[in-house]
Amino acid sequence: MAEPIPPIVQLTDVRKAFGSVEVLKGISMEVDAGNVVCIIGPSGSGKSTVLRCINGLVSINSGSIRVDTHQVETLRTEKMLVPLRHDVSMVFQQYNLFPHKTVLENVLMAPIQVLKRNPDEVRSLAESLLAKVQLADRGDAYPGQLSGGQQQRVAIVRALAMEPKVMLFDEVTAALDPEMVKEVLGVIRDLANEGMTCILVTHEMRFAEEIADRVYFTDGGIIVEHAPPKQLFHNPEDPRLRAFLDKVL
Amino acid sequence: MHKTFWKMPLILATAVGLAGVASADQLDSVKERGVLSIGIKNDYRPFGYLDENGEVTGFEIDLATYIGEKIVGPEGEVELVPVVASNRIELLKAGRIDLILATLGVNEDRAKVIDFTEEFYNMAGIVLMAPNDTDLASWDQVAGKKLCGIQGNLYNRALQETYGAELMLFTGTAEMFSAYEDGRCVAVAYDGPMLNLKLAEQGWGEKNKIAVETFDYIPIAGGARKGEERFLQAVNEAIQSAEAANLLVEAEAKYSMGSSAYVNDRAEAARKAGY
Amino acid sequence: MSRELTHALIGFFGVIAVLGGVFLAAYGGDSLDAVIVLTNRASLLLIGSNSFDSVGGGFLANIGISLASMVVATVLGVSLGGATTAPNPMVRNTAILVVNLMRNSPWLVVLYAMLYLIPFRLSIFGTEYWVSPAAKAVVGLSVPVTAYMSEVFRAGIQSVPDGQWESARALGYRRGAILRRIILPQALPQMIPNIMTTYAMLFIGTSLVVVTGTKDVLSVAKTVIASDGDDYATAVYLFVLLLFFIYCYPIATASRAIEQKIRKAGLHG
Amino acid sequence: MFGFDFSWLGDPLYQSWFMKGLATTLLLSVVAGILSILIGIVGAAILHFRTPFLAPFTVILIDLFRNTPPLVQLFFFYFMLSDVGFSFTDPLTGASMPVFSGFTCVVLSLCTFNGAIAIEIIRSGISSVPSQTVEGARSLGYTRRQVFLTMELPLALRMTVPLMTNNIVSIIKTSAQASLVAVTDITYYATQAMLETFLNIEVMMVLWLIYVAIATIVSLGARAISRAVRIPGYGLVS
Repeated sequence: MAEPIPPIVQLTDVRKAFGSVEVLKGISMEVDAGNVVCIIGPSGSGKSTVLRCINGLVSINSGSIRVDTHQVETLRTEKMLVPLRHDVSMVFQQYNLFPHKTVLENVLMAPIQVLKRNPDEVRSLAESLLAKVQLADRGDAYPGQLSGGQQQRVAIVRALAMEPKVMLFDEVTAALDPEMVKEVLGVIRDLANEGMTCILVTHEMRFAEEIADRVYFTDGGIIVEHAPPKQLFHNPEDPRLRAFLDKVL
Repeated sequence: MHKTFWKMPLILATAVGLAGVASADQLDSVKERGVLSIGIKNDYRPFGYLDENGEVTGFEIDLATYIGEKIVGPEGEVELVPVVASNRIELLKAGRIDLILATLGVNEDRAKVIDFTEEFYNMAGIVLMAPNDTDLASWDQVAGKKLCGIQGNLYNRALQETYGAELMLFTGTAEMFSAYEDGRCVAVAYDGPMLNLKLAEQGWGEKNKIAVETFDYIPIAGGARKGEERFLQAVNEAIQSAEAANLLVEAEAKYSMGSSAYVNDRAEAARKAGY
Repeated sequence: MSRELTHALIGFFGVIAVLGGVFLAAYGGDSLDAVIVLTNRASLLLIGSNSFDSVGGGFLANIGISLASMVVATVLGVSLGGATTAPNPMVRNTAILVVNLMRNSPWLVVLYAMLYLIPFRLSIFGTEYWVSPAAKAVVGLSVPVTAYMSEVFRAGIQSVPDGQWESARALGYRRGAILRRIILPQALPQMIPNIMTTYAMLFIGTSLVVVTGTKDVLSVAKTVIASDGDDYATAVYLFVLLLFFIYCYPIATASRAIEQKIRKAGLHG
Repeated sequence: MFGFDFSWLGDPLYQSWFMKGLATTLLLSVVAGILSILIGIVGAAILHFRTPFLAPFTVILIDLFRNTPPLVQLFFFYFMLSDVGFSFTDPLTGASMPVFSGFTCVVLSLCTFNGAIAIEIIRSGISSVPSQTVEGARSLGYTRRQVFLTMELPLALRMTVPLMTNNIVSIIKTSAQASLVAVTDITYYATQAMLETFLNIEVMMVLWLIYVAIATIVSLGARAISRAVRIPGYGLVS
């Protein structure tokens, strides 16, 4: 029998407080390489904070986080975090594109300036990625000239251009008009099918059910229940999860 | 970014730490630089003022130019720095100027902080200029009266404490005369020569007079930094040489200051002393 | 012609008309004499020398001092403004304290204090420097203006949404690079009107350097009044008011126009 | 300490000078501060109602006084106003006296410069009152005047407390120019003390500290006022 491959992301008893407010009260979680994991739960339950801890945007108070070979809680300075940021990319609810740079510049900047990659190589990568999300012709546009759905697709491309091992998606469709949600989810679906490890915080329950290998439900800073989607959505055990699903489905 | 911020005070501190007023002998350093900086007045007829062309001229300016040439030579430069009563001693102490020739009256308090050169003029100290119909006739009558004057004048304290006058003190003579003309004070209490000259101006002599003469004559001298013996001696020699050459006698005539026995006597004495 | 421009021109010529009216009221039939005096002294007041072929001070000195102070205040203000947003609480609180101290200092007293605090002759690393009154005036004016500039920068930096910081950090940028490459390019256009207003205020403040013994326009004005007689003082002061107005008004007006443009763009974008 | 000499602070003469000067400075600031707020209200009302003749004149005066130095304005008022007729004849002595004392001229110069700024501050406060509030009041039958007095002005005054504080602090700081026209404020006495003691740096440091202390106290006080009058859900104009 083959040695089991360790999960690519592993959180063990992670705790985080902002001032006197404890947001994460001992979160443990495992994500295998190539898997898609969705985190659902009521707002304020700490879902987004979990993502921010994984890529070191938020430092944790105790516990441990390992991503591939990086032990995140030991990375104390921005400089030490750079290799982690290479391997873990994030897409935000508000897109957060840089408004003063064109679409193409948004995509090229970080690989060239942070990762010191060869500009020509990055450019051809960026162009092929933009083509994949049907934005090949908008490279010279400014973010302000694009629709929300287009901006979010650019943001995904910008994250992908870092050639990460793990992608984090933080409610990426929450700020979009309904007709644009589909085009963004389509891009994520393609990514998942290609075998990219993805962790999503989302309110799109049907999408989570369709795409996820495992779904985590958080409430009040702890993980209340986690299971494969069929079981979690159709056979919820915890009453809190049942109440939540009654409300959103 | 905050890192740069922390470096700033450090750099400043280093700069200030390494800084200091140079302590070499003043005469040598003046000669070496070839520049003598003299603090003069440029709003004080007839000692130092601007002529029609905007050039500074006057009794002390002639003397300053003479002294300068004696010390730094004809190739050297005499830098005339306009000063007022309230900043001249500070400028000298801080090294901005080497010598004060700005109607500096000799007194004990000042002698504690600077060295006086040879005295070269005897000025009617404070006099009172008032309108022709004034009731003021003696210094004893100024108690409680508003008098215009200049900040840093030698007699301000005596006027306030001995005679009980209420002083309105300005930094410049232009403001002082303006305030008086506007009726903000009943009289001007200031140095005699200047007020006499003001009365010679058109429009002033008809309406105003010297209501009270001075209670004190005051010798005028130059001022140098304390303890610069060689520099002081060089300046003193230059002053006496100027007196011997009748420079100041001629200047008195040139600037319509009358002819004073004091200046003539000093010229005689200087010639006798072999200058 | 746009409405704003019309208003600006009405203000500009209106003020000049008011000053002219005061001039005529003060001099009446002697107005021509006063104009002649002003014409004779114009070069002295403007550039501090009797002919236009050399420069010694006057209004030009005010411009020079204001520009130099602005450069100093901008450089220090950026550092200090950055420090007031620093993550380290000790750095941040110290910076905020310093800004408040500098902001609450009266300009005139700071100028006096600099006059005496800074020696006239400095020797740094063995080289001797003369510190001119103008240099002291620059340092003195830079103190309060640095505080204002640091506030302008802090406000500008804070006007950029937090998401920009977060996404830049997620892409692996470090604090300095984020400020330089992401935040400042977006914040600077927002800051321009405030920077211009601060400069106009600084320029108005240069009138105070008269106490430092610099050959600024007000010192020259006083000397001219002392030489030409008190009768022409009104004319000289009106002329000085006019000079300041002509220089500051376009800056103030332009800064307001730019601010409105940015606000409109913000509403539509 | 560092070769500084602060022994003069013990001299009762200098102490009394500083106290007298401080009183004058505070009086100047209070009078000019209150007047500048009143000017701000009246000026903003004139501009708000587009009063014929007065409104364009106010605009021109704001442009003039905001864009010229208060110090030059002060010199102008102090030395010139009597030349253009602002003087009266003292019935007792028969002498011609300026209408405005030095103190008044300083207040005047502070009121023109900082009053012009106060008008703009209150105006910006009025313009940030939501149009729905005004429409709501108008639809209830309030006249424009009533809307101004009961809605726009009170809201504007509350929202602009921080800006108005800056303006008052600016008045306190600018009042130091009083010393240049022989008004015996704290800077004037400090200059006198400096000329007597020859301790320029020490005197200036004490003076600087006193101003910073006054300004800081006023800022803190205003922050408390601002908190007290703050309307929940309403922002501040900055």
